[in-house]
Amino acid sequence: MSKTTQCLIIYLVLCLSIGTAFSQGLAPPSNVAAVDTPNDDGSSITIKWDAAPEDSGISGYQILRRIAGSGLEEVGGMLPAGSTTYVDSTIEKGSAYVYIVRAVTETEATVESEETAPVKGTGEWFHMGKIPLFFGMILFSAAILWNLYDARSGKEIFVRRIPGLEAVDEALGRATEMGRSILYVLGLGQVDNVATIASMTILGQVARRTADYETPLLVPCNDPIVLNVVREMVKSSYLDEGRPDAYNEENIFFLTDSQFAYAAGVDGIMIREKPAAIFLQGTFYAESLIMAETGNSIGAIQIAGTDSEHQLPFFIAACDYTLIGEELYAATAYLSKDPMFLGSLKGQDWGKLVIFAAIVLGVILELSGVNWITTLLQRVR
Amino acid sequence: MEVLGIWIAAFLTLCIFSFLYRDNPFYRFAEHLFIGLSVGYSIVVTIHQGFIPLAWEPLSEGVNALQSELTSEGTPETKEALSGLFKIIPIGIGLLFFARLSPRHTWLIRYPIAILIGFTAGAAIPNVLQASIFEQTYGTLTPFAAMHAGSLSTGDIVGAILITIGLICTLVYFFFSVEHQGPVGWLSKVGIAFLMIGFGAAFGNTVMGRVALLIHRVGFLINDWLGSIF
Amino acid sequence: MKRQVPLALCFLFGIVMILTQFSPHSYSQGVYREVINWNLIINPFALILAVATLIQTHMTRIQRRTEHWQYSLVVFLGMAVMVLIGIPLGPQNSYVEWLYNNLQVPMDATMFSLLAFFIASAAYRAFRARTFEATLLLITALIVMMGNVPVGDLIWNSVLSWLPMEDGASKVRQWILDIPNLASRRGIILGVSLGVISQSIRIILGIERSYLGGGD
Amino acid sequence: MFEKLMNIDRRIIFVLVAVVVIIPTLIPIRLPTRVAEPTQKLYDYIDELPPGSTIIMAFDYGPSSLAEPEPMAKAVLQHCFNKDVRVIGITLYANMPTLADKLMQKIATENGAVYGEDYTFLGYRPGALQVILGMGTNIAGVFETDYHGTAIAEIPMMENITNYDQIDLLLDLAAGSSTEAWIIYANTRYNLKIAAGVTGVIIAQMYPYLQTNQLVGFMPGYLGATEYEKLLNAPGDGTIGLNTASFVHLLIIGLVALGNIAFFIQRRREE
Repeated sequence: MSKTTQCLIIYLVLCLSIGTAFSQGLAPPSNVAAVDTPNDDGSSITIKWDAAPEDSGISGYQILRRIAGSGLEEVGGMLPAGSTTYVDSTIEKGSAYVYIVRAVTETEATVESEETAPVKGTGEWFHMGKIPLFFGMILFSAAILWNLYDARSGKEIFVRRIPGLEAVDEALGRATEMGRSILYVLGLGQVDNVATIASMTILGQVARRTADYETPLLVPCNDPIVLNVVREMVKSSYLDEGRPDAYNEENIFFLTDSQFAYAAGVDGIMIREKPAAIFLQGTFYAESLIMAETGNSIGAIQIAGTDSEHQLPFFIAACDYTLIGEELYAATAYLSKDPMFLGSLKGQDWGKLVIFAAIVLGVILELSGVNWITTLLQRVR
Repeated sequence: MEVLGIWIAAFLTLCIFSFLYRDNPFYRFAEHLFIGLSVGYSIVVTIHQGFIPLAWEPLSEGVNALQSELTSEGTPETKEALSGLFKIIPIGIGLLFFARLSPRHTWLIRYPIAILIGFTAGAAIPNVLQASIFEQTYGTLTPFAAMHAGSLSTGDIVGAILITIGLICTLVYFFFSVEHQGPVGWLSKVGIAFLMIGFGAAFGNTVMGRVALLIHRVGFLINDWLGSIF
Repeated sequence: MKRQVPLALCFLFGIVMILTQFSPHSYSQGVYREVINWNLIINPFALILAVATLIQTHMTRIQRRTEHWQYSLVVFLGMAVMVLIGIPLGPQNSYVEWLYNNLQVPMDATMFSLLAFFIASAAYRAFRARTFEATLLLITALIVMMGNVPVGDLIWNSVLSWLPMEDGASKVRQWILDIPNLASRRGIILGVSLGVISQSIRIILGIERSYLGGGD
Repeated sequence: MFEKLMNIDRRIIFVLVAVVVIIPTLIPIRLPTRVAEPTQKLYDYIDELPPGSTIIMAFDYGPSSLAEPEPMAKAVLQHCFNKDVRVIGITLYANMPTLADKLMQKIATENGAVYGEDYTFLGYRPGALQVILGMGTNIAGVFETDYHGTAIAEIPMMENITNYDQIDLLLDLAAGSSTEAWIIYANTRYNLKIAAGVTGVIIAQMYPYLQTNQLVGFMPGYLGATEYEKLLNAPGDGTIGLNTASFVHLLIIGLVALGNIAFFIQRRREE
């Protein structure tokens, strides 16, 4: 082959390839911009460009970058045809980068955009997308603190009627009438458990009434520390009512610390003593329904209360009254008059009110096509 | 060894099932053995998968690195391992848990507990607010945006409205600052109805879960144990 | 020393965890990582508390010769066997695995399978439609139970075949879980979360100190 | 008469339950099942993952509740291995590592998956919150080695993985509140996608998270395992178990109905 022929072939091939590129009207990616990625630690730069028209024949993009004064290098792999952004998280902090977006066709023809202005990655001290969250947090904290302060300064805080609590008198009355005892089960919680504390507060109130009525009060415990606290508590209730003589320490006793054996032990007490009223208040696990079932079978009036969500259905189905979750805390706040409980309860109610308002307002706004509230609540990466 | 294992497992399984007849020494033996073994296993795993990799190894690597650094054989790797020495502070704080064993110094365990509790509380506040309050409220509202756009089927529209009503009424039920009378009383009644349906659903699913546990054990007794005999 | 320092530590770690959630800067993220690391290291030591409490409880039972005190010896036996083999040899050792697979796992699994029996007996003897609420709960439960097992649709399709809906049991179950159940769960989640956040605020600010226990 | 019927020894009911479980275990049957949205969503998500993707599987249950999550784990592992999706196993439960390790090994052997390339088991670290948050910044900072003591850096499939940014999904097999913890801390804080397989007790509380897409999908108990097995066309423990459970369910439904009928008759008489 002569040199001329070779030149001709090379020339033809070149023409052809350039020709294909031009015949498809391959335009360089437009409006290419590189910016420091917002709300990050400064380890990335975001590159954006306009989407090419659908018939452009572009099959993908490549990102090229260079630190001022050095050569071009490719970053990342081939990006799919539809993409319009790329986050380069392989940058070196403090260096300024210049980017080029290169469009690639199926025939491997390429066309490059203009260079962007140099850009550095910088870290932000505050995540701007989290402003609503930040204010939400501050406002809720303020609501809690305000109400705590209010409660501490002796302001009366109203707590609504709680049906399960009102049934206590009914249950005690019945036990007294029948001349039977009352059984109080505190569950398997430890002494620092919120529900156990709540349960002990309710027990304190129950003990005051039993002191008055001279009804025997049985409290089988499964935790030695709880046992000691409960003994002290019941004793002081009897003292407050002026009936220290009616207090019988042996009625508050340690049964066992293992789950099912405890339930079996309580069952035995129920069947032997046939208490007229049974209180199941505190933290319960799977043993809940064993006790509730036996209590039901001896015909006792049963008042349950727990924040163990999984046991609530069984209590509701098998007991006469049930304090559901937060109701137990509200009952404690109401009975103990502890400003900390009362104040938080009120503060949380304010929180619910705000959520309530956000939902009602949000529904109206969304239906009229205004997205203010959802924009506020949406998570920003 | 394997056959022996199956027989022991079957025996212990039956010991525990014997509780169904009534509380008895076999059950109590098995139950207490189980408590002991499982606490023992937790100790073993916590030491081998907790203390050793998280505290002991980085520390001993740090000590070794310090030695080679002092004998001036320091390499970049030993410099990195030296940072393990800083872990002596959290390890020291963790060791304060042993103060539990001495009644006079028990108060010292408050230090590590305070750190763990503060950490948990601090992590909870923003994340729970975002995940459970912001996003759950957001999720209640998004169907209404779709409704405005007209992209929701009748069934979904009814569903979204019911969810909103149910949610609002449930919130009202757990609202304690107002007496539940009049309109508030009505809303809270609807709320309790929704709550009961929710609890009923949990009840039905729990039955499935508990039954599954039994089927699994009976499967073991029949297929693995009796299956190995016949 | 006994109260102020723990309260200060709790406040410090709490505030750092909050602020670092809002600050993506590499310095604050460095602090965040370090705080997590510290807590990862401290946490395993908490096991000492649990073990000490357990040992104390059973020691007391043995010393006082309370009813069934002999079983406390069984607890120690189980623990000693596992610990004496496990700590030197590690949990991957075949003896430890043998004990785990043939003693611990079967007992643990069986213990909870007893509940299937208890649910059945409570179903008969205790779950009563005594009030409107309990009735609603029980009806929902029955529907969900039907929808959960394949036999539910089988019964629906043969008994209620005249209805225009096929596989109704599982469809009704799905609707209950998707709509009313979702609504009430979301209400509970919102309430509980407000409670968690309010408790966390009280803890960090040192208003709630029950974790310090009694004493001065 | 009614008094007597109402007060029958509960052990009679226990015997009934035992019979109803034992007979179908001896003579298994199979009834058709439908697949509901939560499981379908999870299946679709995993099915559409490109080969070479990585998911984390968290075995957050204990031996006490393994009946339900185990068939789910088997089904999803099988699916992943066949789709060439890599699986990293971890657990937040101290009494779980041995079981989880053996389970992964077993399913891997059955499906020809290779340790270190197709799957790995990192084991357990104490402190759920610390582990969840810690892995978000650096997985090797929490798990410097896998369960068997091999350094993470030497495990081929972990080569390009530093934190949750390289993980396509976390599947939490849960018997407690761990799924909520993963959602609140890993999804909210690090945008990690979460899916779950949960025991019966906690099914109902998953639905709010599914609607907000905080959960990609989830398997509800035995039913979920059965559904996933159906989608894979590989009936296993879930399918067998659920069919057996059918009979126990019928018994319990019957007992509730009977108990309540007696209750109403008794109440009417008293009036």
